[in-house]
Parts: sequence; C-alpha cells; structure tokens
Amino acid sequence: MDISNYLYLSALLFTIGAVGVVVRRNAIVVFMCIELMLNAANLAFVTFSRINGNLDGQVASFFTMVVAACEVVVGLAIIVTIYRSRRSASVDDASLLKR
Amino acid sequence: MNPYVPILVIGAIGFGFAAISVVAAAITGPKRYNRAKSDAYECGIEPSPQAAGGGRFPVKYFLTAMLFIVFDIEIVFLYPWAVTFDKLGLFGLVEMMIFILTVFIAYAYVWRRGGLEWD
Amino acid sequence: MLNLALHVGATKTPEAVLFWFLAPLAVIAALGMLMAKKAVHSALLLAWVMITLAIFYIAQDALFLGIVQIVVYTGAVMMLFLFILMLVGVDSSDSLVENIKGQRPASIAAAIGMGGLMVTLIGRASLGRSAVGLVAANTNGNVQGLAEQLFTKYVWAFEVISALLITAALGAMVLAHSQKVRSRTGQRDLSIARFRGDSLASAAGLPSSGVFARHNAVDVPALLPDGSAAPTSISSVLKARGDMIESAIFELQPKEEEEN
Amino acid sequence: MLTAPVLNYSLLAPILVVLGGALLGVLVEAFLSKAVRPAAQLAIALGTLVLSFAQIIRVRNLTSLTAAVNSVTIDGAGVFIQGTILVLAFIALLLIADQDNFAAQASAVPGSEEERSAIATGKIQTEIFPLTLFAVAGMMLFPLASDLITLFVALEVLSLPLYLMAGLSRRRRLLSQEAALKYFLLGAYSSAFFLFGAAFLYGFSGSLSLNGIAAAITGGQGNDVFLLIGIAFLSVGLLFKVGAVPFHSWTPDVYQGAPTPITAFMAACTKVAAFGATLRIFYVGLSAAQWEWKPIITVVAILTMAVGAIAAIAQRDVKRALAFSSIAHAGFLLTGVLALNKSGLSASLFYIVAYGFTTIGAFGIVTLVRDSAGEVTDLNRWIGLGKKSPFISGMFVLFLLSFAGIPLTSGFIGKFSLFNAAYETGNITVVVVGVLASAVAAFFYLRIVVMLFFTEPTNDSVTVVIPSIMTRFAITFCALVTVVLGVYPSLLLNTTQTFANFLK
Repeated sequence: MDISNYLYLSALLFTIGAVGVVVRRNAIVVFMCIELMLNAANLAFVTFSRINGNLDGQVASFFTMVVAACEVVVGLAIIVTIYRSRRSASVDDASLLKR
Repeated sequence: MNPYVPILVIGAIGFGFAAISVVAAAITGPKRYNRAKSDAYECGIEPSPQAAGGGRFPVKYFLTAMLFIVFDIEIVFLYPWAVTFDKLGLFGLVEMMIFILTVFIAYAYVWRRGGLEWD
Repeated sequence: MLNLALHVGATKTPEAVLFWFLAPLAVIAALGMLMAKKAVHSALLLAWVMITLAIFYIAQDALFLGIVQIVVYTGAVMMLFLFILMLVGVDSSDSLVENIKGQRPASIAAAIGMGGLMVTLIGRASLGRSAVGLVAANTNGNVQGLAEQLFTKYVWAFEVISALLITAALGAMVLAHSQKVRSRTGQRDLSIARFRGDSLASAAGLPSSGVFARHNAVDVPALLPDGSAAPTSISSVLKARGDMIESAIFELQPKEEEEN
Repeated sequence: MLTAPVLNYSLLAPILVVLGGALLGVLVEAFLSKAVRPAAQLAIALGTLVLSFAQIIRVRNLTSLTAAVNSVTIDGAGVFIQGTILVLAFIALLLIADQDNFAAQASAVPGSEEERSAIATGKIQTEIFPLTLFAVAGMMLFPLASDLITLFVALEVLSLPLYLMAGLSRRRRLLSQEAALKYFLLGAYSSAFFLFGAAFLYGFSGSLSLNGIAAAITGGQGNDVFLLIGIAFLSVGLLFKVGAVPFHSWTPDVYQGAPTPITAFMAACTKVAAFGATLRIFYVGLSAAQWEWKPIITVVAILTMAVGAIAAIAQRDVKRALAFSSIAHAGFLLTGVLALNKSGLSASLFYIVAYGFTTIGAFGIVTLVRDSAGEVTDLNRWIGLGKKSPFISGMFVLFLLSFAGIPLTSGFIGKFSLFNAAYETGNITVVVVGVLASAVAAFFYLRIVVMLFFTEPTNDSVTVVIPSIMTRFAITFCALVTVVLGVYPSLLLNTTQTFANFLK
C-alpha cells in the first residue's frame, strides 16, 4: 500500500467536515464537523512526518490536539450560554442576527 | 506491528467472550418477563418516568467536565516530560515548573470562585 | 484512485490490511456524522472516527499521539460533547445557529469541488524523493523523540499554551459558573435557626418516618404522642416528586368520648 | 543530556510583561475582594501595557532570529507592529474600562431574577481585563511568530479571549451571545483551514519554520502540488481572520453584536496583528512562490475593496456600516501584501496605524450615542445629531473623512502611499479598483455627514451622553492622531521607513 492513501483519507475527511459546517444547522454538530477537520489536518501532519522523516509534524499534531481541547472548552461554554438564554423565553431580542 | 499482535489477540478474546456470553445467555436462559423485571432498577423505589429537570443535566456537571479537560491537558504535557526527565535536566525542570505554576493560577482562581463546590 | 504517481514508499501488508479495513469505516462514519439527524448519533460516530485515527497514528509510528488522541480527544473532548448534548437534551435536533441563507447549495458544490480537486491533485503529485520513515527519528523511542523536540525547539509555544489553558478556565467559569448571592446554610446556621425559631417543637430534630406509625414505609408519616400525623417526617424529596400520601388518613382517631 | 534551549528573555520582554500582567490579573480575581477588583484590574492592565511599551522602546533597534529558539523573529516590522498593538490596546482599554457596557454577570440567564439582582448589587465581570491582556499577548506574538506551530498557538491565544468577550454585552445579550457563537464557529473553521494548509506546507518542505519553507521553495526540490494546496488553505485561514471578501460574512454580525468597546478593540488590534502575520508569512515564507498566490490574492483584494465599499451603502446600522468599512480597509491592506517590497511594507505599517486609531475613535463615539435602552446604532436615529452635540458629531465626521481618505486626514496619506507602492510594482488594476472603491465609500460617508448635520432632527430620545474622562481621552487622542498624521505624515512615515524590514 502507498503512504499517500493516508493523505487521500485526510483530504476526504477534511472535505466531509467542511461540507458539514455549511450544511448542518445545529451549532453542536457544526462544531463536531470542525473537530473532524482538525483531526483530518492532524492525520496529514502525522503522515507527512513519516514521509519527511522528522518528528516536527508529530509535535505540530500534538499542539493541535491540545489547542483544540482548549477551543472546545471555550466553544462549548458559549454554546451552553446561548442554550440557557434561549430556553428562558426572552423575546426582546427575537430578531437577532438574521438579515 | 509485531508488538501489537498480543494486544490485538487480547482484544479479540475479550470481544469474543463478551459476544459468547450475551448470545449464550439469550439462548439458554429462561424467558419469563413481567413489568417489574423490565423496569429500571432503582433501589426499590418506583422509578419516575423522567429525571428531574426534564432529563437534562444541570450546568455544574458541564463545568466540572470543562475544568477536567484543562487539567487533563496539563497531564498530557507532564508525561513526555517525565519520560525524558533525565535527559532534560535542570532546564526541563524549570520549564515545567513555570508551566505548572501558571496553570496553578488558573486552579487558584477556579477554587476561590467556588468552581469546585458541588452545590 | 487511478493515478498513484506518488510513490513515497510502499508499506508492509499488515498495515495495508489495517488501512483498507478501517479507512472505509472511518469515511462511512464521517459521512454518517454528517447525515445523522440526532446530534448524539453524530457524536458517537465522530468518536469512532477519532479512535480509527488513533489506530492510524500508532500504525504510522506515532505511538504517543495515538494515546493522546484517545486520552484527550475521545476521552475528554467527546465526553464533553456528550455532556453538552445531555444538557441540551439528548433528542435535540433543533437549530441553534442561523447560517447564511441561499449559500447552501453553492457552498456544498464548492466544497465537493475542493475535495475532488484536492484528491486529484494529490493523485498527480510526485514527491521526487522516497519517504524517509521514522525509524531513525524514533530510535530512542517515540515519546522521547517527541519530548526532546517539545522541550527544546518548541519550548516557547509550550509555555504560551499555559495562557490558553488559563483562558479556557476563565471562559468556563465566566460563562457557566453562577456565583451564589447568599452563602450556603451550614450546620451552624441550621441549629441556630432551630433554637431561635418560633417554637422549640422541632429543636431536637424532626421526627423520622415510621416512628409510632401505622406502617414503616418511607412515605407514611410518623405519629406524634397525641396521635396526630407529622407530615414533616416525610422526606422533602418525596414531597417534591408528588409521591406523598395524604397524611390525615394515617391519624389515630381520638377516643376521648369512649373513655369518659 | 540535551543542550538547554536559550530563551532571550530580554528580547521577549514585551510579550512576557503582558502575559505576567494577565496572570496577575487572574490572581487578583482569585484573591482580592469584589470592591477593590475593578480599580486594581484597570491599574494592572494599563500599567502592564505601559511597561510593555517601555520594553518595546528598549528593544526597538535589536533584531534576532533566535530569541525563542527559532519560533520568534524580532525585527523592525515586528517591533513596530507590537508597539502599535500596545498603544491601540491602551486606548481600547480605556473604552473597555467603562464597565457599563458589559454584562453584570455573564452566567446569569438574560431576563432572569439572577441577572436583575446582579445588576442591582452592582456586580461587574472584571475577568474582562485579564482576558484582554491575554488577547494582547497573543496579538503581539502572532506577527512575530516564525514557525507554523507558534503561529497557530498565537492565533488561538488571541482568538479565544475575543470569542468570550464578544458575548459579554450588557444590553441585547442574546444578540451578543449569538455574535460570540458565530465568531467562534467561523474562527474555529478558519483555524482548521489554516492548520490543513500548514500540514501541506510541512509536507512540501519538511520544515515548519517560515525560513525552512522559503528555502524549500527556492531550492525547488519539493512537490509543487503540496505547496499549492498548502498556500491555498493557509491563505483561506488568514483571509478569514482579516475579513477579506469571500470569507467576510462573520464581520458585520460580530461587530454588531459584540459590546462596542470590544468591537473597537477587535476591529483595530486584531486586524493589525492579523495583517502583521499575513505580511510576514507572505513576505518571508512565500515570497519566492509569488506566482502561485499573487493572482488569487489580487482577485481577493479587488473583491474585498469593492464589496466592502458597496455593501456599506446599504447598511442601516452604524456598527454594521463600520464593519463593512473595515472589510474595505482589509482590501486596501491586501494591496500592501501584493506589493512585496519595502515601500509596500512601509505603507502597510503606516496604514494599520492610521486605520487602527480612526477605528477605535469611531467606535468610541458609537458608545456615546444612547437612549434609555442603551446604545442607539440605527443610522436613522442619528439624524440631526450634529445639531444636538456638534463637537462629538464633528469628531465622528473627522473619522469618517479619514476612512474615506480625504486629504488632511491620516487615511489619505495611508491610502496614497499604499496605492503608490502598488503602482510601483505594476498592480495597476488593483490601484484603479482601489481608487474607485474609495470614491464609492466617500459617497457613503458624505451621506452620513449630511444626515448628521444638514437634516432636521426627528426624535428627541437619542442623546449623546457625557463621556467619562477615560472615554474622552481615548476619543480625543484618536482624533489628534488622525489629524496630526494627516497634516504631518512625515512624523510617522520616516519611522515606518526605518522599521519596514523583515529579518529572514
């Protein structure tokens, strides 16, 4: 098998994630699609690390995981806040950011 | 791949055992159902149809989980540091101390603000 | 994959078997995540994709990353996602965000075009050198090699990460933690309230259910020495759930007339 | 035993000071009582920025490729951008310190009893100050970072606090929270693109450092397909951040929803930092591959200028209008990226200073125009404001004129030198579109001037509140900079000339 297959897989997963962000409406699912994209980028990093024969790619992938985890904390905190606000039917801002 | 073969074998055995147990129980065991048996087990109290709060978790679970992740990441950094501690020497120790102290400030903040209190 | 010009070194058969077994599953799971109606199903499918990727990392000589992927991503991040879904309601598929309208079909087409283009491009790529592999870089062990890079070459980024961790903790606290306006009533406050209250009747504590009662079930009130029922002896949880039986029916009938 | 990495703390001092100040802020949050916190936080934040600026002055003429192993490059342009961010952040912080704009308790559900009691007891969310400082630290690191990991980490350090702060508005909280969500989702989306591009650039060159990538491009031993994919995705990530046109849709919504002082901070400082990094990536890392990206960036620049200028006309909301104007300015700044020479860099540096001060000033005035329910951002209700408070309206007009690039304002000099640099390098199309877009934008700004000064006021509930001393200072300072740079541009132009160099 050819190592480039991993790159195809990475590109496919990235595309699926990118489509998902556009298609889905639920903020949590959109966020999961973004996580899928980050994972695809990580797979590319690890594969290239093997191709290039140095560990820089793996370090980059490691940093990505760590940073993504922080991002998840902040993002889900925002989603939770919105969810709690919306459930308490306050209608003074009903129009929101629609154009 | 070689070192992982035993792991795969263990995994296969574990999976096989679980599958065989479930199937065997389904085939050999007696099947006499009644309402009490199909109820959820709740220490003798009749289970209520839905948990308090409409089956939803309160926010404090979530807060705990979020704080867990923050310190989980710290641990993930500690592991490679510990493995290479002998090679890294003093500067590695200093770097890690700075890192831990910084994250400890976050801990102090969370603790003082009552983020770790359950109710 | 018609044109595989990128000959960066073939891998051994076990890895090929692993890849061709798991990669289609990963793609199917990712597509399922995209299509699934319920958010929980999406989350579980995403967790599966992540585990698959962890296996691929390990197969590609990135042992440590594989473990971190499982510990951080599947173990912590996906768990957090599931917590949120529990918070929002498991069966929720409601829309929380309004995307930009009208751009949807165009964006899907663009994204698929992008993906197709990428796959074609990678297919036509020729690296011009063979893959080096990580045997040399991993001689002292993968974790050791990674740690050496992490704590020397990328030490600055590592230190800056701590700022990110603090920001995350601050964010979680600011947005999700409600500070109590009143302090919690402790044991001391409670006992003061008992003795300084209107009556001393409950100073020694409330009666427990089943004491001098006609049943010893938890939802049956205790009887006070004068034969009247004490509703306070029943746990407030039962009361809140509406599982309490009317206390009056358990009271003893006054028998004074007969005696006189 | 490994050799210890050498961190040059003296050169990193500006960033370290800000990070230290932020940590101190968190400690204050943890251990000081509620009553002392606001004052202490403000003092710490302002003091930190001043101290950090003093460090900038100290290191201004030093250069180094190895200040933090190979992750950070200290050079003229980097130091200049850092200094700009510090001054802008200082001014923005004065606006932020007017705590009336922020939620009393962000975790309280809008409209709930808890929120009312939080407002009644005068609670204040003082975490905003350390968050701002963290964002500033990220912004200062972003344009200096010279490997892809550090770039990514800095990008997140600057973004995460901004995501949070965008949702902390005191009034119209649902709108604000939704803006935060939108900002977050699209920001994370763009980070994913950035990373995927970074992965392919790494695959192309085998190195994560910008210099390594540049060497691989000139060496020509890499795979051009990977390079192309890498540049494309990395650019998408960056263009998202600067708000260039196919990727701009988040800008108006976020600018409108976020609390106005945060919008000012975001619009000025984030754009400066993002352009600093963009300039470094394209000038240092990818300049040898300019034939691969120049055509696309040219199209993006043209689209950005055109859409920003035209869409602004249709806006009925001041903050949205200013957002579109900032999109147009991103387009102008992209012409500086296209120029790829010293005069282009120098002009870009001048432009970000001019743009930054003007933007903060304009948003600062938006915070002052209010009725009983809070800020009034509906343009129709600004009609005739010039008669009620000519001074503030006059200042607003000054900022608008600078946005439009009318002579005797800093905006004119900025645009002139940018277009000049682009013209020198033969990007005639871009210059023509730029001039046309400026003309369209000028029409829009003049319309606002007419509304403010030459139309009879219709409703009386809108007033300009008396600004606090801090806000007054901030706006006046911005106005002064706008005028002085317009009249004596050589004051700054000479400086940008000296500092306009990237160390490779």
